Amino acid sequence: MAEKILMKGNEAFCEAAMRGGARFYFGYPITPQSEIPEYMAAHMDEIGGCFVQAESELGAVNMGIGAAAAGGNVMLSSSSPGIALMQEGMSGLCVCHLPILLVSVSRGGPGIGDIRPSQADYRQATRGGGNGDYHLITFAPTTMQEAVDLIYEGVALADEYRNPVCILCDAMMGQMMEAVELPEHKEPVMGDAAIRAYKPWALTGQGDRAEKNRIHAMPWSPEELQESNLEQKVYYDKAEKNLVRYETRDLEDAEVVFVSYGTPARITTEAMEMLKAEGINTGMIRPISVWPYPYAAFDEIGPKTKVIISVELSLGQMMEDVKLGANGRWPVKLISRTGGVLFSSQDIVDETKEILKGVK
Amino acid sequence: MAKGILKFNSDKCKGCGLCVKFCPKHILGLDTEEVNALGYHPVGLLEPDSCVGCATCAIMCPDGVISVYTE
Amino acid sequence: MKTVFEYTKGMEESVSTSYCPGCTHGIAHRLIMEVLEEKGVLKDTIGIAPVGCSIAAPRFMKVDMIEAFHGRAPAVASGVRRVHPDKYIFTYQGDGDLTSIGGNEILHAAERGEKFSTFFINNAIYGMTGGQMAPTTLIGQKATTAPMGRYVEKHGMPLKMSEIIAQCECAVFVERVALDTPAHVRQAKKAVQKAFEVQEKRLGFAFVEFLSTCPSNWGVPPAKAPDWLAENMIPYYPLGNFRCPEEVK
Amino acid sequence: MATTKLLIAGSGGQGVMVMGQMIAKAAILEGKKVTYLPSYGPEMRGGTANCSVIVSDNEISCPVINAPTDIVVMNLASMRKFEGKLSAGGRMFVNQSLITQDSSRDDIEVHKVDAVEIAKKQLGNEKTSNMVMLGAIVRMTKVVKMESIQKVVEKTFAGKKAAMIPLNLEALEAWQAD
Repeated sequence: MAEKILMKGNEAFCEAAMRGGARFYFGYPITPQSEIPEYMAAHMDEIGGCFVQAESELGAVNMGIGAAAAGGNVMLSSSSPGIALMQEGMSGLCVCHLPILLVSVSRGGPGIGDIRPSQADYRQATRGGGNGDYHLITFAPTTMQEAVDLIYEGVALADEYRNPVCILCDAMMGQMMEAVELPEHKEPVMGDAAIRAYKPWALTGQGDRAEKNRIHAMPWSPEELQESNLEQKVYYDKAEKNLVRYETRDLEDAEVVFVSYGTPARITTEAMEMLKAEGINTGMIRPISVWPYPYAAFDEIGPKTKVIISVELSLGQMMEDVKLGANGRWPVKLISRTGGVLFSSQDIVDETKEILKGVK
Repeated sequence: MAKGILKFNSDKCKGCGLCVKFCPKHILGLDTEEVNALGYHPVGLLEPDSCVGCATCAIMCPDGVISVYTE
Repeated sequence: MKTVFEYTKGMEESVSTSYCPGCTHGIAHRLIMEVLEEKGVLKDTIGIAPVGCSIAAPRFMKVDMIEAFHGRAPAVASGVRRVHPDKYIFTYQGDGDLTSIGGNEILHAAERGEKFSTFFINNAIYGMTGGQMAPTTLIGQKATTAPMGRYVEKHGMPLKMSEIIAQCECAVFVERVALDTPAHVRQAKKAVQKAFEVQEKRLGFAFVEFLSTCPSNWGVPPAKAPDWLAENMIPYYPLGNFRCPEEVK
Repeated sequence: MATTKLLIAGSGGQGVMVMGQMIAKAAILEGKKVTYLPSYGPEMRGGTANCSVIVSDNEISCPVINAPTDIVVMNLASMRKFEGKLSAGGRMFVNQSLITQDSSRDDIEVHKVDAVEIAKKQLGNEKTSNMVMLGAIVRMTKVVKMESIQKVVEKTFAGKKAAMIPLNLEALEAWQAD
């Protein structure tokens, strides 16, 4: 087993991406993820990769499009308003069927917002923040190790699904330090021969290919665009079949089932222990993939459950998915903070008891 | 003076007349009797014997209609 | 029989371009592809098309290509360049794309001295969207969003992009050419050759501005468009070289 | 020892984050579980700074501290803000050089550390005041072993700053409990 080392989240994200084979990073400074471009600036060269500080997030995402189109494995990152600027490119990557790994370290919003932790970019990440018929495949890790593992895997998943893969983290995950075990370095796809073999669709110059390659941001007719979208839907269907991931805890005897992801799921876990000490049995569904969302997890809820509570650092954005999962079988309530304010485990305990008073 | 020979890929002609305008010998014209696949009157050589093969027409053609050879 | 001129193999032979009759996009396309063909590097070239009329360029040019989002072609090309240090890379952009929505991207590609060539088609108007005012629209020129014509008090003065780019130290080759006469077209080809030479020698960023026609949106017959260009555009946008490194002179 | 939940607070530039990170690194050396969570403001220097460090023999579910077992306050604003959150019976380390007021609680253990004065007079370098405080925390809480912190200090200052190692090691031992 590899050594466990203490790393700051943002830096661990970089290591995971590089070890997963990402060699091209384009970024722009924005708190609370500026350690990512800083780390990449210091270390990408060492492994034969490339870092560019772009003129803006728009520049960064479009450089990403260029490098991905050329067959490189690309990582991008930003935080909320920066991710908002990148949406043009996310939509663009999807119409072009290009892979990219995106790390989204969310802060409070809307607008410029606050630099402290938030999950208010849930819709942006799970509904596709840009225009058009597309999805980002989005995972929301809870521990540093989970983030590292998902990012490492995400580089390859993006290639496999010809689509951006988004790792949705709150600002706490970017800033905190925790011990991680870093995976081994994968052989990167670099150079003409490797790119041509592994990504025959990539732009490398026609070379000895029989036909030129074209990547269309604008298919020429509604029929062509529909065909392009349906081509991508095959991947989305496959993702809904293969990439739904979640964790459940104590669902069988739970009077209350919490649904929570990211760092708030950890705070909720502590609240569950505190509630148990007071004789209240609770369970939890923790979505790991937030698109595709683990609706099926709700079928595992036991007969004793009276209420489901979405615990999130946003004003009920995930609760919409929780309601779809609950499908009218249980009342769905919300415990939330917004704007970068955090709840404590005690807050969750108190508000849960209050909610229980109103539920028969 | 060399004698020029023009070959026209008439179906790509959009009848813009730039070749006609810039031909130093003024020997090109749009064939108003003809309508090509794109729906335009394509260009034609009015006085084949006067062409010197200077290729000015081809250089100004936006659509790659004209090839130029000399005997 | 001796060949004087044959259409470049760098253009798709069987495809008609989507450009209006008399639009000189077709000439600019041909010049770029002709130079690449003469260098024998068509199969080592990656092109980046803009948003606008020439978004369709990948359908006409016979090289690997991608369509970039509006104005972002220089960023996309910067990304492509990082993956392929040895290829020939160019962006082809219109004036709405390059000077307006993509003003930042082009400026910073020039600032970084990106090792690719940008071919900028300035026809003083938005083409594909239907004749709206561009930053390059001339004073007095009518546009669908400037129905009374552009005037200084409201719209300011047209942007001279070559002059701006030439201010960037790492933009080592900057030239403005025109597509209105056979002589100017011949000069334009030389500028394209030099732009690729600069790239080959990794000297820095190369930028060629083509003054080009848009008969449809100018509201002039195709054969009169070159005259309109000569009379209206060249006086405000002077032709000539702004920067050229010793190595390609 | 089960779990130490330590909150260190002060103003930017007092070495608050460094103290927390050093404890976290020392805990890793001992094979313990640890989370370090900084709270940060938009300013580069000045302003308030605090970090939460949890050290445990078991997996740590929640990195956010509800009720700290120990707190370190480097200035008065931090004491006013955080002393109320300390668990009953918990320890509070007070930077006596900047805080002359007494704690308002009588159910906690208070350790006054004249960190700045000791750093200035005994060590001749005011910048080591956070290391004086760090030594005091480690000695009283035993959250990690002193040897582990010493190792972290040696590793942190290795290379160009190696000349700083003896001074910082000395600072760790400088405070004497009353």
